[in-house]
Amino acid sequence: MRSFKESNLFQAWLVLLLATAFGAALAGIQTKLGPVIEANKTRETLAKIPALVLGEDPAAALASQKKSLSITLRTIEIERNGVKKFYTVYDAFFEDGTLAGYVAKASGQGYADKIELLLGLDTEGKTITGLFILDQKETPGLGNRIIEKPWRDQFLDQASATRLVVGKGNPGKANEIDAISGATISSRSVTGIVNNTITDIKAQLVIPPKEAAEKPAPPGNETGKIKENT
Amino acid sequence: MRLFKLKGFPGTGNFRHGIHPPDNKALSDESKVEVMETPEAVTLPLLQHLGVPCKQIVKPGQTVRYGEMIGAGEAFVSASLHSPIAGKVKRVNVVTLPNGRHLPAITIHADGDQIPPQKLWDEMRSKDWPRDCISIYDPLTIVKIIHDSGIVGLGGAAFPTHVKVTPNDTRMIDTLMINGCECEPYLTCDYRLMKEAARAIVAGALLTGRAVSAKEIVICVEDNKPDAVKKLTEATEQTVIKIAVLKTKYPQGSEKQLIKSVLGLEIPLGGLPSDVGVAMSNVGTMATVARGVIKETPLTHRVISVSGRGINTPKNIFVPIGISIEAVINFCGGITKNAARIIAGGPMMGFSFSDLSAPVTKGTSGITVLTHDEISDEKETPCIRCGRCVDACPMNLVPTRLALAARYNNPSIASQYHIHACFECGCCSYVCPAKINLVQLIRTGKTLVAAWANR
Amino acid sequence: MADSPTPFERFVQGILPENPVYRQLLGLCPTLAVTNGMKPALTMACSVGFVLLCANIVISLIRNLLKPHLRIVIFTLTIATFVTIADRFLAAYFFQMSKTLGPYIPLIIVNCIIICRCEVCASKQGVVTAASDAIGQALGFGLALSSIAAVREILGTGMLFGIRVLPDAWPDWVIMVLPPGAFITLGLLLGCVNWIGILKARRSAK
Amino acid sequence: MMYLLDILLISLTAALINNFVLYYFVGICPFVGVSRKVEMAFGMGCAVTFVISIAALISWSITTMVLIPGAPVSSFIAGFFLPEQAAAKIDLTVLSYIVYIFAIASSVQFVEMYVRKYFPMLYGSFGVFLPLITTNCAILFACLTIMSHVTGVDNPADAWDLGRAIALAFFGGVGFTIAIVIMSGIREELELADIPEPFQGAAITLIIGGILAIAFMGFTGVDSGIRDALMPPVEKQVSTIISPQADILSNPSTFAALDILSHVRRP
Amino acid sequence: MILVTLFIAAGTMLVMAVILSYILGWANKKFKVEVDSKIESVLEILPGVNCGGCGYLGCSDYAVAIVTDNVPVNKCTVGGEPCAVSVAGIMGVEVGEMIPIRAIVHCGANANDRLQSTPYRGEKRCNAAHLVAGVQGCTFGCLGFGDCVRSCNYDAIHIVAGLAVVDYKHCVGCGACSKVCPRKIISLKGFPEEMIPTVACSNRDKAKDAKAVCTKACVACKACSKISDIFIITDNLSACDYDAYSAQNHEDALKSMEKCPTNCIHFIGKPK
Amino acid sequence: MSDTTKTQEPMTPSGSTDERGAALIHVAPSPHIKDAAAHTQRIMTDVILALLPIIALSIYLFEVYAIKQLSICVVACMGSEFLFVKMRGKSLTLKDCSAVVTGIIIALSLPGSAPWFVGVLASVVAIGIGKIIFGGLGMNIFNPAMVGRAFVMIAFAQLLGAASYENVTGLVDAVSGATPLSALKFNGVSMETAALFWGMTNGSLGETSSAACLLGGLFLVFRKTASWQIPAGILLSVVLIAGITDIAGSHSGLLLVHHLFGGALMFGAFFIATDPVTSPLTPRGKWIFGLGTGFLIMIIRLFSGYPEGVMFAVLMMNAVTPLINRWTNPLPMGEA
Repeated sequence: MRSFKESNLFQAWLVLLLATAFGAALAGIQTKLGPVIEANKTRETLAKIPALVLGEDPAAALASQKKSLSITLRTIEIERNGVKKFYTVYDAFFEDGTLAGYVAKASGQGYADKIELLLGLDTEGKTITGLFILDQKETPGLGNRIIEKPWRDQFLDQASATRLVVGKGNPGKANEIDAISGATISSRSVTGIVNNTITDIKAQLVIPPKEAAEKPAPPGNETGKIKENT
Repeated sequence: MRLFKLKGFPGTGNFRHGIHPPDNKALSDESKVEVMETPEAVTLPLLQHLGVPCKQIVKPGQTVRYGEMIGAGEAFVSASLHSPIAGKVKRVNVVTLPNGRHLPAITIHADGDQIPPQKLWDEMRSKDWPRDCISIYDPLTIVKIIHDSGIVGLGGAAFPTHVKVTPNDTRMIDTLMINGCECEPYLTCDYRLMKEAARAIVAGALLTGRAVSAKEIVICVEDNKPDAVKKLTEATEQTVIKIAVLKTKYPQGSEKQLIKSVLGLEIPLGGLPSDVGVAMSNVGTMATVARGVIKETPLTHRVISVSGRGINTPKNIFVPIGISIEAVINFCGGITKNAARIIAGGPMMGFSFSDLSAPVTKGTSGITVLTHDEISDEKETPCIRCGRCVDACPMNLVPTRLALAARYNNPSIASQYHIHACFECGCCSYVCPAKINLVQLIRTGKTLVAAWANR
Repeated sequence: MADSPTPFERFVQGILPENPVYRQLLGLCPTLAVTNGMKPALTMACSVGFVLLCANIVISLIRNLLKPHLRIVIFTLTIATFVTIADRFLAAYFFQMSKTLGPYIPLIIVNCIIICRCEVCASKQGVVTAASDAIGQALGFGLALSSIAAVREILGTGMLFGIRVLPDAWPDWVIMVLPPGAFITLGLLLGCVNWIGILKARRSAK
Repeated sequence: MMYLLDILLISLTAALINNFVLYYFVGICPFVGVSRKVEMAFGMGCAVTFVISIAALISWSITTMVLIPGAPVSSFIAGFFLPEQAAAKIDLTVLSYIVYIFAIASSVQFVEMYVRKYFPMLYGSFGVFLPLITTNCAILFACLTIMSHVTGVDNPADAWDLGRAIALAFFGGVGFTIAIVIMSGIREELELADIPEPFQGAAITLIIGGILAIAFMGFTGVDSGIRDALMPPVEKQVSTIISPQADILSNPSTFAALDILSHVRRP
Repeated sequence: MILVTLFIAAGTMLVMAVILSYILGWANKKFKVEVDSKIESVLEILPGVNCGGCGYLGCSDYAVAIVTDNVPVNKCTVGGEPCAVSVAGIMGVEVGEMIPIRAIVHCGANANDRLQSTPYRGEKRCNAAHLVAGVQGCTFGCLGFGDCVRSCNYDAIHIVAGLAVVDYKHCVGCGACSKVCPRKIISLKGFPEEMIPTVACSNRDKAKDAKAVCTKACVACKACSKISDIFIITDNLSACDYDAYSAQNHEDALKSMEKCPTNCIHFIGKPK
Repeated sequence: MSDTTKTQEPMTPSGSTDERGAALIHVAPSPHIKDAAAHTQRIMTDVILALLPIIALSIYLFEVYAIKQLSICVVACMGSEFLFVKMRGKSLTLKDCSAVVTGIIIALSLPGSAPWFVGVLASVVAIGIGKIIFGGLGMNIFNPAMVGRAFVMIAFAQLLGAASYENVTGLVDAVSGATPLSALKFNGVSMETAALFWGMTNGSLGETSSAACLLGGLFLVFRKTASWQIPAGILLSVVLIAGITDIAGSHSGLLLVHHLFGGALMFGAFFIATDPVTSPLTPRGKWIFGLGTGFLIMIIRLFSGYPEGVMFAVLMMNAVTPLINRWTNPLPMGEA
């Protein structure tokens, strides 16, 4: 008995007790808060989707009518240069089940760190309907101006068939995105991500209308409901 | 990078870094050595050399002859002291030497028959110094005579000469170098001596060379003293002595730099010239050795130069050791009105002092009196780390770092940057655009490091 | 050792005389990282306060059971638990803020303030003293954080709590919300605090 | 090749571009506290680099083996109680902080005791820093970064493997060492400087840190630059030469020529 | 599922705790290094200013010396008696008698009293000026550039009219000033009383030489030693035998002070 | 530490000062003579002289903008030096002209179009954070002018552009008026070599003309006011790296010429990197410093988001200068 009292484990009984108790407590807290956090994460993305596929004003109008889009989620898997890549794509449907557009979540290297963005495309995947930067750590005052609306709006209505290029000095020219002064790299990164995403997912993006029609309209009408489509 | 080779020697005649201050030797280099009459009194400090003070062996009231030993150098690194005049010993008092040493001194009042100093000087500059009969002197006898004559290095440091020439089994001497560079500005005593008493120097060099059994004897002179070179060349004809003519550059006369210039050798840090097989001595010392060995007269007189624009008539004079500096200055017409600083030695490494009653010692190579125009009086500004001191330091140190370390009481940085290698030549202070007293700070840094090392 | 201070003294000590940031130079990582705005700064201060309080109380309760070689392990375990709770709570109810603060919330675990208070105070004092010490330190930390954040946010963006306070003509000093601005602001403020201290000491000496 | 480039970029980013100390503000306490002497700073840096690598190894293993949903260990045990699909969803990432710090604290303590016993000389020179390392945010930060690259990725292919994790940790430690050694060099220099009294010590250190951070900002984007240089994007840049007017100096519209420049772009 | 998660979480932590605490416990025994806990507790009591007044490199060095070499516990002049008592408590030894140790400047000459001073251009520091001859005639006395002032951490020594003067209200006897003085005229002495007599001169030259450089120099006239035997003349300089001084011979000392022809006997210390 | 804090007012024994007139014998440590030609003020005047061609050319090119910028920066630098030195209670140091030099270099390294407060802030930061906080001239670790410039470059990145953009004549808008380097880097547009060399391009006031910088720089080098090792090292490593890149990318010399003459390289190499205070002491250290600066300049120019890297490279090398000094601590004669 004495030897047990001297043993290392007995000496550390407090640690064992605390560790077990804390572990269990944390897991308990997680079971309570986990779903809330998950919901937060998805809500952040989903809340943006109407504006991205419809444009800001129609989205606002839709919201004022207390209507919403129903959204399904799927993963597009492609292989480029022998590397597998996955894209999360949200398909947005009107209440009547007609397709409103697609939103793809994409990410890539920016100037400072990863840039994560949402890219809205129309039902045929031919025109960009919206761009939103979810996450970035670009230089404040320079690179982080990519989150500003006027700059992002340059992407609107650009055709997805041709690659976009970054230029300087003549806004309005087709396929040209005006670089933010002093932050050419950030501008280029975003444009590059958009280009790559479109190239990658173009083939698999558009759901044939037939299939789309087959898709059962989601039961609830609230935004934020997801159907997992694995 | 060896740009050229010193003719006939392995060195380049040059060393790295160093400076070119205006030498101002023209003030006194044309004035022949004058002889001062025997003064009324001389004051002889018991420590005029590096090492242990000599022991007083006369009592107050005692009468002494010319050349009588009054202080015995009993320790190995010590030198005896001889009376330069005949007279009566007065009380023993204290004296503060220009280098800051505060020590007891014997005062002798002239009394009785004096040997005229002019006779001593004439003897020195006469042409009949032997060159060929050197071999009659036994090396050990030479060493003993050097020891008994109280001969020390007359270049400034006053290191007892017998220590250098005493045979040492572990360190064989290959080369005896006679230093006639006199790189200090203003000073011309060695120059005059080389010009007027070249024969005595050569005789002394041969004697010393024999004492240390040197294979080679070299007299080193800077190339701004062509007359001295000429005289020495004449005097060394048909002897083994070679003459090396070196670039004029300060501090060419420092032993480490001189050995580097002539032989291309570097003395290891903390070492002595004997570590590379060299013995070095000043030209004045050689003349004294010759006098001591051949004429059997001890070191009682020396040539000093009194120069600078603060002196009315700059001169080179032959004076008894122990004469007060005041008397010397008065002999040279006194100081001018705008004199600002009186220096024992040259302006680069000499010590300034104010007490004119201090005596001329064996190590006093000159008195330089500078005026306000000659000294820099500008206020110190911050160090801008321009690195000029680094480019000037003949020891390849970083003086600014050492000085700042001393100023901010940081002995560890000071020793890390080899403060002990500095020999205080003053090049860094001379070139410093911020007018920082680098040498003084380094000097205090050394005491700091010493205190720190034996905490 | 001197007499143990009363809970109230402990409380007051933490705010200014022993301010964790300005006086003890503890917890500098969050001080620099999250002070580019008032909101994240205050959130951070609250989180630290919560963790500090809880950890101090728990450690104070079990202070007599600690073994020397396992002391630090127990401290960190306790702290990490409360930090996780704070982190999850923020993620659940203040999602944007939790995203902004990023890894700096979990880094509270290694915030020296907390370990230091556990070591110095909680493991030696009673619960009440430990708790009031924690609150005092947390207030001091909050004070320091908000002072730095105020300077940085006003100069860097012309705003305070996200509301424009400077005229529009004010050119934003972007550097103030970037890493260099954090270092320089804290350095200068620290210098100012020291300066005031020196002036005070001089006055009292006279 | 791609993998090597990835490792290279992760290392570069961790060591220089997003330096732990100067960009993420982790490890500030030792950066301010232990940067008086170069030797000490270097010792601290080495100790941190050593511990950070060990911690990364442990935390990566635990994360991928136990914590993440579908991790082998946790789903194996859960498999006894739950259907396979549900078992693969057991998510223990909530435990990550407590597990990491537990692992760091004990490994630091272990290393300290070990070194103290068997390498007293080494302990004398850098062992004194070991206890400090527990509260060095850099270590936990590296673990957290690794976790975020293991769990929070959309593409399973992007999840970091052990090599990347160790690269990040090790070079993060190297970056920390670089920063603290530079700082200590500067502070040694400042021993010989006349710094205003209020700024002596931590304040000046922080301000120097600020200037260093400015200097290190010069590296931002070097990683993407190198990636582009080594793996150039498909588009190719074509250079076009424009000569300004010969008598440009005398021409009042000197910069009209430049106006042309802006209209020339890549095809 | 929730239960299972809870169970696995707790289990993971338990397993980890078991493994790690076992290893740590094992390591704690295996790698135990014996450290004398006394050293640490002594170090805790010492003031920690590392002034070196005790003669050791710093507080920790002194702590090691106390514990391992049985060095007297009363050497810390900064902590004084309370510190010594606490340390003695730990060590279980008797405290030696604590006489407060203070610095004494053995020079009493103001700038005006010094003869033969020469203007000095160079670093305005004692250790620099000391190496230049003739800054002042007396080679023993205070240079007055205040190296001691800069070295003092207690603001206890000041230059007054070119002379270093100790402020006994603040002096703790750490000895920093005596270490930096290039002329070694500051010494540390025990103060058995609040005020003690001292000979404020260090000039060891004969009367004539000393008088030539200073009006306040001790001329070794023996006036003091004739009255009071606490003054002893060696090397042309009178010195106070501080150990012999006590309240009993206070009167004699006062008389000596009045008799001194050059006024170089002073009473120093904390005024009552 | 107590050294600086407790220093009392001048503690001189009376008699050591010169109350009794100047023509008095005094004592002082050796050496007793000093080089009258060596003087801090003269070094600074030399730098100002060497800057004259660049100033002249910038005034010629940018007219009133250059004059405005120069006067703002010089006045602000001197003003803040005055203010901060007063705050520290030290004696004034304006006479050494170092503040003027800092002011001119800041002005020349900023684009002329910069608003007034940019120059003022840069100057205040340069003198305050770059210099006085370290204890004043000679104590600073970083080049004050570069600290000031870096501060405003990052603070007002939007106003100034990440590189220095110039907008003097109004003929080009701010965005498109790119410097030769940024034009090359971001748009693949290059300029004619002669224009680059003589300075008929866009950029900060001082960095446009390599010819003027070379002229002034060589003057400094020949006067030995600036060390030759640093510019040599910088130019050597830039030529090497840019040359290799050029050959590898088959730019037929364009890239090399742009990197040599297109940016602030010459200005930086001769006027900024050679700042004696912030560069190493020994010749060997200076070589390392120069080569390192050149290397970093090219790394930043080629790979980072900034088209110009001189400022960052100099700051970084300033930071490692103490370490370089430590490593290149020369062995004294006899120990080598």
